Amino acid sequence: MEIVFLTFILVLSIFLGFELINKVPATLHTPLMSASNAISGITLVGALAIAGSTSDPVMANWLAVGAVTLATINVVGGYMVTDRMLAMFKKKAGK
Amino acid sequence: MEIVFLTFILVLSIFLGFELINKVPATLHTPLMSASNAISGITLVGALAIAGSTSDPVMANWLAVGAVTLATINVVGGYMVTDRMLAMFKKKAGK
Amino acid sequence: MLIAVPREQYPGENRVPMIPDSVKKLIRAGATIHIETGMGNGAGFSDEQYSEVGATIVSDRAALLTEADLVLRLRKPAIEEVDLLKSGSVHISFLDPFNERELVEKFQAKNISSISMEMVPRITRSQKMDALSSQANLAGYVMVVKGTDALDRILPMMMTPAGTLKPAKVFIIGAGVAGLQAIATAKRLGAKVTAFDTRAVVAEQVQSLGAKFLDIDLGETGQTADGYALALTPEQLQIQLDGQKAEIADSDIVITTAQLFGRKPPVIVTADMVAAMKPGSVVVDMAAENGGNVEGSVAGENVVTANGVKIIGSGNWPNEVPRDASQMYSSNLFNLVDEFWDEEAKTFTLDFENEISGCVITHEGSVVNQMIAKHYA
Amino acid sequence: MLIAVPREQYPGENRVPMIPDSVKKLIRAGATIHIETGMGNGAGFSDEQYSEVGATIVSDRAALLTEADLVLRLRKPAIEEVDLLKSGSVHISFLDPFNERELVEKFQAKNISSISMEMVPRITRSQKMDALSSQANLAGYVMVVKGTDALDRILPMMMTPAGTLKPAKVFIIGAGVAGLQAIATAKRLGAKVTAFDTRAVVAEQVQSLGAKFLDIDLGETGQTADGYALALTPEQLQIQLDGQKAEIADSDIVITTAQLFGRKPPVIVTADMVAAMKPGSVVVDMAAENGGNVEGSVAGENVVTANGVKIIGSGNWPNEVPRDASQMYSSNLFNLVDEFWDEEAKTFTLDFENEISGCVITHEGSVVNQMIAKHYA
Amino acid sequence: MEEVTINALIINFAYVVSAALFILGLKKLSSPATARKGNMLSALGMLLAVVVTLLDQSIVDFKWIAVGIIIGGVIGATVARVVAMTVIPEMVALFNGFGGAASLLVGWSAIAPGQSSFTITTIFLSILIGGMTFTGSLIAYAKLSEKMPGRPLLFSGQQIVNSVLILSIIGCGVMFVNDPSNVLWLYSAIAISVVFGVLAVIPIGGADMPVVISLLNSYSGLAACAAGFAVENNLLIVAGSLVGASGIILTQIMCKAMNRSLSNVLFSGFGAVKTTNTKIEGEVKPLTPQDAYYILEAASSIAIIPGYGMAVAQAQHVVKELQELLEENGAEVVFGIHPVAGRMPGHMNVLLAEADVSYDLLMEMDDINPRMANVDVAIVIGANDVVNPAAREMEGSPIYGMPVINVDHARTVFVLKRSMASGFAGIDNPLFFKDNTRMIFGDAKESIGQMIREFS
Amino acid sequence: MEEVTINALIINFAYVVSAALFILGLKKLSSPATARKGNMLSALGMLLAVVVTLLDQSIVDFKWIAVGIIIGGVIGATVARVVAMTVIPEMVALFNGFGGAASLLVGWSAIAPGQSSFTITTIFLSILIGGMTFTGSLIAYAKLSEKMPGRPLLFSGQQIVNSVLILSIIGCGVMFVNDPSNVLWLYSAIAISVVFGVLAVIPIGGADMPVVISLLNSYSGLAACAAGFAVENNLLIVAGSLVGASGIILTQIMCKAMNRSLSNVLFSGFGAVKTTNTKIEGEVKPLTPQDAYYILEAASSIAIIPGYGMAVAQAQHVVKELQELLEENGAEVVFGIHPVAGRMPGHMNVLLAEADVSYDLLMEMDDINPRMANVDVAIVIGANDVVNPAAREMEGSPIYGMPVINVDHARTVFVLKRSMASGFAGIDNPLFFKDNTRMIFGDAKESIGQMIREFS
Ligand SMILES: NC(=O)c1ccc[n+]([C@@H]2O[C@H](COP(=O)([O-])OP(=O)(O)OC[C@H]3O[C@@H](n4cnc5c(N)ncnc54)[C@H](OP(=O)(O)O)[C@@H]3O)[C@@H](O)[C@H]2O)c1
Ligand SMILES: NC(=O)c1ccc[n+]([C@@H]2O[C@H](COP(=O)([O-])OP(=O)(O)OC[C@H]3O[C@@H](n4cnc5c(N)ncnc54)[C@H](OP(=O)(O)O)[C@@H]3O)[C@@H](O)[C@H]2O)c1
Ligand SMILES: NC(=O)c1ccc[n+]([C@@H]2O[C@H](COP(=O)([O-])OP(=O)(O)OC[C@H]3O[C@@H](n4cnc5c(N)ncnc54)[C@H](O)[C@@H]3O)[C@@H](O)[C@H]2O)c1
Ligand SMILES: NC(=O)c1ccc[n+]([C@@H]2O[C@H](COP(=O)([O-])OP(=O)(O)OC[C@H]3O[C@@H](n4cnc5c(N)ncnc54)[C@H](O)[C@@H]3O)[C@@H](O)[C@H]2O)c1
Repeated sequence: MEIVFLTFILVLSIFLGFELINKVPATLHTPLMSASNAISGITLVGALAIAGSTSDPVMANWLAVGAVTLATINVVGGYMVTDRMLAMFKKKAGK
Repeated sequence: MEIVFLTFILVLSIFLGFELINKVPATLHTPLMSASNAISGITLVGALAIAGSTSDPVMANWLAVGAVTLATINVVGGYMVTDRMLAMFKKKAGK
Repeated sequence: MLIAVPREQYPGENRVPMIPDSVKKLIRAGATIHIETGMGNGAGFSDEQYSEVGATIVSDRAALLTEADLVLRLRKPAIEEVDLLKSGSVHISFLDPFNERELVEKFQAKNISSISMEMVPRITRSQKMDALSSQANLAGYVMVVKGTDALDRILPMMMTPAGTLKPAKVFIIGAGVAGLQAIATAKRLGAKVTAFDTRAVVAEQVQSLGAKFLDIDLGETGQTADGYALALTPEQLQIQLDGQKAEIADSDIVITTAQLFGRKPPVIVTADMVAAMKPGSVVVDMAAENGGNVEGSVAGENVVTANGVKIIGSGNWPNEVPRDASQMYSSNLFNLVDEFWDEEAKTFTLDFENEISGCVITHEGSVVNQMIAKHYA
Repeated sequence: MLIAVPREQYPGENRVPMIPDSVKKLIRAGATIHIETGMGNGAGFSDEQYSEVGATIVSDRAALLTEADLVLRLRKPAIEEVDLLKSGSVHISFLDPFNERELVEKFQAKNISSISMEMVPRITRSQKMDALSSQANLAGYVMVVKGTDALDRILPMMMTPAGTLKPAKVFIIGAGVAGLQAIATAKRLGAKVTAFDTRAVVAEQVQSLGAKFLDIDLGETGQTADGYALALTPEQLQIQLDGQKAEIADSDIVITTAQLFGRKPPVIVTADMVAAMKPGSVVVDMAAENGGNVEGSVAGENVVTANGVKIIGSGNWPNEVPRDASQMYSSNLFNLVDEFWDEEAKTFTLDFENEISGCVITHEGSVVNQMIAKHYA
Repeated sequence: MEEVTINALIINFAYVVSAALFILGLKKLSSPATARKGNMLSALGMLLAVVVTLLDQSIVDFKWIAVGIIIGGVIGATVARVVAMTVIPEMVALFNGFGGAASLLVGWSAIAPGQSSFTITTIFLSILIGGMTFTGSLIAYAKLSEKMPGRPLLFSGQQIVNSVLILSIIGCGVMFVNDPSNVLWLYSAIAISVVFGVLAVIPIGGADMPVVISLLNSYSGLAACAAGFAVENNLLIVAGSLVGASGIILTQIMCKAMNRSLSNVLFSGFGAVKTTNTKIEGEVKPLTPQDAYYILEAASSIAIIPGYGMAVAQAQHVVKELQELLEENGAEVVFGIHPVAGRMPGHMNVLLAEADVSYDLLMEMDDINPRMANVDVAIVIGANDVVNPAAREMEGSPIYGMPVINVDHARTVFVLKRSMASGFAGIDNPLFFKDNTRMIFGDAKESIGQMIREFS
Repeated sequence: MEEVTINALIINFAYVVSAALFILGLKKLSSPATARKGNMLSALGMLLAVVVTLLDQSIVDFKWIAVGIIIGGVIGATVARVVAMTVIPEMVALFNGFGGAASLLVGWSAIAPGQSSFTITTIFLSILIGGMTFTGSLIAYAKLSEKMPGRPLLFSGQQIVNSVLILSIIGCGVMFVNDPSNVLWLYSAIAISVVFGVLAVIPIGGADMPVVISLLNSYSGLAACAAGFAVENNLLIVAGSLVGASGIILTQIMCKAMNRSLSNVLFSGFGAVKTTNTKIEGEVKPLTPQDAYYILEAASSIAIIPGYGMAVAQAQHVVKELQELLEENGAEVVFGIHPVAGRMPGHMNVLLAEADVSYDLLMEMDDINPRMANVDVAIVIGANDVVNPAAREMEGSPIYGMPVINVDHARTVFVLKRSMASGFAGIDNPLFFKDNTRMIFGDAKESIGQMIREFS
């Protein structure tokens, strides 16, 4: 049955994704892109999960650790860069 | 685990609901209301489901059949009324 | 009912009391119209145009007047002519009753119902008969045209390859009907317009035309029910004069439209103010004919002061656009007659229930207008 | 370098070639300026204002001219006065070289570099010296003011309690600099404006001012590099006349600004067209002074036709706003002098590399301007 | 549905599809152009859901189901077809009530021995919400269809009673969850919820019913959602929560449109006061520029009647822009100029000329009045006296007999002004209270500016 | 996760929360005002997710994880902090690539004997998409950072090669699903996906990279989603599909902004032609009125330079409205009037006076030029010759030496005109090609109208 739920979730989130990003100012395109890119670093969670529960420790570990590393770069870097961009944007809009 | 999925689904659909109805013209308030009211007639499905799979046939049947009847009124009536409303609206917008 | 329209006799008057169009309407309403030969010429209407719509052209002025049940004209009649009128007949025109006591008493004596266009009450419903407004309105426009023509500069701003010409400054004192129209016209021509009026209520109206309202705090100033200004106390007047000085000295054109209903207009631009103006600049005094707002203005003339300022007092402003002025006055008259027209009897019958009857001065041998009566008493 | 500015002598001319402001600039640039007594009066500038900025006031006109290295003036000089000028000196003013052959040859003989303001080439860069444009521009404005003043109606539409006054119809022929400004001014006053020009390119410009362009298909019509119109063929002119008839008969004011550079202006409003107009309406003929666009217009006068149409030909339009006209002409002159001013030597030195030198007519004893030379040949 | 039959899989994926259809439907419903299509889509979704669900049924109960569906379908269809447009709100209320009742019954019938306390809770919720939605909607229906006084019914101690009810509901809930077998708790829960529904709605004024219905609608959504949890049916959850969420939003929007807060509407005391207020004022119907836009967008013939207020607001330029936008949108626009509009003769002409409005669009009073009946929307911009029907209707009025522009003869009238203040003549204006009049309060320039921004 | 540990429950509800945070984050990110907050929120969601996931780990691998996290964290943080603002697009590309790689690895490591073919499929997908996202992003990075020629790299038969690749991918997929134990298929799948990523991106021009990145970003989302299915983790699915969906939308929006269709961008042939085109034109940068609005909104000092085009478009009224809106928005607005702007002396004055623009706002050329350097945005409305820098810069030019308004000294220049056509003087205008110039093509009135409508 899970798969049914999962599809439900998939469908719903896709719709939601569409709705959310309906009209964004061009000024926000890049930040938005890099932010959602950071989100896509969610694989990190997957990686972590795997790194724990897998049938073939040695092999999987290496893969998983690699995954964790890369994903972390993606996540950390992504969020920070985004924040930097938005920071300057704020300043401008601020005044 | 199901309950987790269900909550996911719940949360997502709530967000979606909000996003969808964000700004509607007053002209559409009533149609929209009655349309979504019709949707809420979805209990019909529940009723049908029950009416089939239940431990206490006699009792449940009566309830279920009642449910089915009422829900159907809600669904059929709801959609048709909505359509009538929108029909006249269309006419005006049409020209 | 015989309605007579004599030819205007005031020298230089080109406006006419009735244009063919209104005559037609009256005839359709069931009146008989006699007009004096050449009555319409001033405004460019030929006798033919009138006879075409059904009026009878009469060359004998005396006869015309004596037979008439109702006489329509623009300016007040010569006293002698009142004698010609039928007793019980009606006479409608400007009368200036505040200053024409003798004339009014003549009407009274002759038992003629005389109606003064000046006295049409200023209620929303009666605006269509309000000749003061309709003529003042045109006056406002004409004064600006005259001023513009006389000025040695152009009104609008122009940024050109040969340098920038600053917009001319126009200052308008008195923002009544005439004043507002003057503001609008000057604005249209691109001038920088400032205006002042003692009635604080008009500040908003001035701004609604995109002009600046000069703020001078005069304290308590009033206006009549009809919206006419009350006279200022000497102190207030002084405050006003001081307040305007700078603005006037700085202006290229000053236009004064300040009037006090039934009173001599106040002097609001003094000789020293004029002296302080730039050579070549212009002052237009609307009230020049009856006293004048401007010291040194001469009724009916344009004078140039020692320091080269032109003061225009030609007066009778609407007369500069006789065609439109006549059309408006004529429909004012028609609307007034129509207001009291008795459909059945096809006669003009005064109804003293109707507030508009406030414009009747004499009736059945007595002065029925309270304001005037009081004024004489 | 001594620059002399004599007083204008043309009767009724109030414009002056130099205003104190420009004099100041020239002096700052290192020139010595002599002006004739009262030179600035016409436009309201006193001798004091000039001396304040450093000019020397000279009462002896002859002396003034004989000493001058450079003479600045508005209108073409009297021939006799050319004799007074130094050989090798420079003379800048309007010259009308096409028609003033004698005068030009005089300059040539006296070996004077004469510059004609009419001949300033019409390139974007030179517009700041383009006196034809700057004066034509003011003329456009003045003509409308004159027309408005003469009309027996008001221009704007007014819906009033005393009926609706339709907007006046204004038809402007020739949408050059003057024409366009006339359109703009009439529009400002609220008139319904239609315009026509032989150069199809201006249709867009007319519309860009919110006016209507009258479409008459004349087939091929040209314009010079400077944007001046070429003369029409007789057939084309006929087509134009027929095309305009209806519009003119229907108009309250007709303004003609049609010119042909260096040629007699075409007659584009014929007597029968005028006869077809309403009594009280007005025709303004910009070109009245040099031939006229309108049949029956008299240079420098306002005539009233049999059917009561006023034809205004007073001419010298910018002279009606001498202050602004002088300011513009004066800065045109300044910009021209400045263009050829030699910073180091502090002298006015012609540079024939510079295309603007196209305005030089005679130089070192010969007619250097090709167009003129051809015209004489 | 413990073990996964292939059948169940199909059904569930079908559910996913119909959920998607509902979503799309709602999305389209929120724009006038696509609304009708949207309704179709979601109806389609519903059909799909029902059909596949039926696949799952054993023939035994099938006939009963058929009976139910047929009865319900016929009733619903006939009612929906026959009712007059005017009574549609009542109808919606009624349908909504049935929906609630259905959830109640579903929840009820879902009870089975040995369910997890979570399931029981959801069952209880679906019953509870279903019940109060049911009666609440019925009351709303009654009030709207004047089967019952529209004014708020208040009795002293109402608050107390309500609180007591709520407490006892919770009580029952707890008990029921602990011991589902004991039907007493069930029945009393049902009873209370039903009563609560009634009490919750009677104190609310008829004018506020639309809001209430929308709220109840959202509840019935939640009820369905709860039922979904009870019978572990995803579609119910999705659809239910969609309706629940959107219903709430919609309610808020509606409150905003009548500038009320939701609590205002719900909390009897206040609700009551408020409604009587509006009564006193007569029926002044305010409108937001945004909503005005939607009406304008649909209008084909529009008359603009400017007055002194346009001058004060210096709105002539935006008015001109509005006119152009309306024309681009295919509407025919004219200006009706009253001779005394403004404060000087030709006041409006000066301004409109400045804004370059073509003279040909300006109509005199006598020309525009005859065609007023065919005008979809008459936009009165800062005019008051010159459009005051009192001049025709009220013998006594100081302006009685003065010809005015009869905007009230137009299908709809927008009046743009800052307040209910009177104009130059200082007299009240019955126009503002007419049925077809909508007041757009605020500075005319602002208001029009906002309308313009809706075009895009 | 077959049997439900209470631990797992907690984790999963935490996931629900962080999903909600992601959603809120994205929502806020789409409005300038709240964007930063949004980013924080979604970061918070991420943190939460990571933390709770870690709760689930046995201490054994924990150190490895720690290692990975620390390394990754440090790298990410430093890179993010040090890089110059200008290279941010590259960075995003790079990070995105890593994300893709991560999904690849996750999928890979998720392989385990006895998985349902559905799971295998999802695994395969996550590997595939992850791989091509990885290399694709790297190429994009290389192109942007000019580590590699920005121009489209084309070789004959590219299409064929690509099709072959796609087919073989499918092939591998099928084989792999049938027999997951056989790692050959796995490796070849990885290989191909990596290659495909490269080939897909190299034929696209550097100018189009942003679009490509956004697309790849959406892919990496899908990869994560697939991985989610593989490891049966809802959060991955939710977050992944959110990113996937929003990424697609974003990509489309971006294409619209550069008015291209997505296929234009992707399909090498066309992509190539297009990019070279723009090269030839020099760097003309078009801008939509909508985007112009966002720049204007942030500007504090604005100069409007009208020309003949404003007259032709009769845009004076909208210009006036724009000025007012900008002032309301706190900006200082002046008009720079060139003496020969238009077609008659004072042409601009006539129009601006008609629109009632206060005289005090009109500045002469000589007054405005000195302050031009402090102007945030100079809006050139249908002017051309009078703002032509050639008058200063190009000895040869016919207008050389004529004083012009030096709009090019302003920080940003908007030029509103219908085309690249020249003005009255008939000469080209280098202004249009300057770095700080943006061309807003279309009738001036239209364009400004659209900007105005963005204010609301
Ligand atoms: N035309 C003439 O020659 C002349 C001369 C003198 C007097 N009058 C008289 O003036 C009146 C003209 O009638 P009318 O309808 O044009 O004007 P009105 O009756 O005076 O009504 C004007 C309305 O505009 C509203 N308003 C004012 N400022 C506004 C703003 N910024 N935005 C939106 N609305 C605004 C006011 O209501 P809020 O305050 O609620 O906004 C007011 O009710 C007649 O009574 C006429 O007799 C005319
Ligand atoms: N002021 C005077 O007295 C006078 C007299 C005669 C000549 N001139 C000459 O006219 C020129 C004036 O310079 P300028 O910059 O004002 O005008 P310009 O150089 O002629 O440029 C006008 C520009 O406006 C654009 N345009 C036209 N219609 C438009 C519309 N509807 N919407 C948007 N843009 C539009 C045109 O480009 P698109 O076609 O691409 O839209 C054109 O490039 C100078 O060369 C001057 O010498 C001036
Ligand atoms: N029916 C109506 O509603 C109606 C019709 C016409 C006019 N009105 C109103 O009546 C008012 C007066 O009309 P009017 O123009 O015939 O008045 P008016 O001609 O008598 O006076 C002209 C203006 O001069 C002003 N004034 C007087 N003394 C002044 C001073 N010392 N300094 C400056 N200004 C001075 C007055 O306030 C008035 O505004 C106007 O506001 C007009 O709107 C109303
Ligand atoms: N440097 C520049 O770019 C510059 C400077 C000034 C003027 N110009 C252009 O030069 C052009 C002519 O300027 P101008 O006003 O001095 O010209 P002008 O005074 O010689 O003529 C006035 C107008 O009359 C028109 N005309 C001639 N014959 C006509 C006929 N039969 N019927 C109707 N119209 C007729 C001409 O086309 C011209 O438009 C204008 O378009 C102006 O824009 C350019």
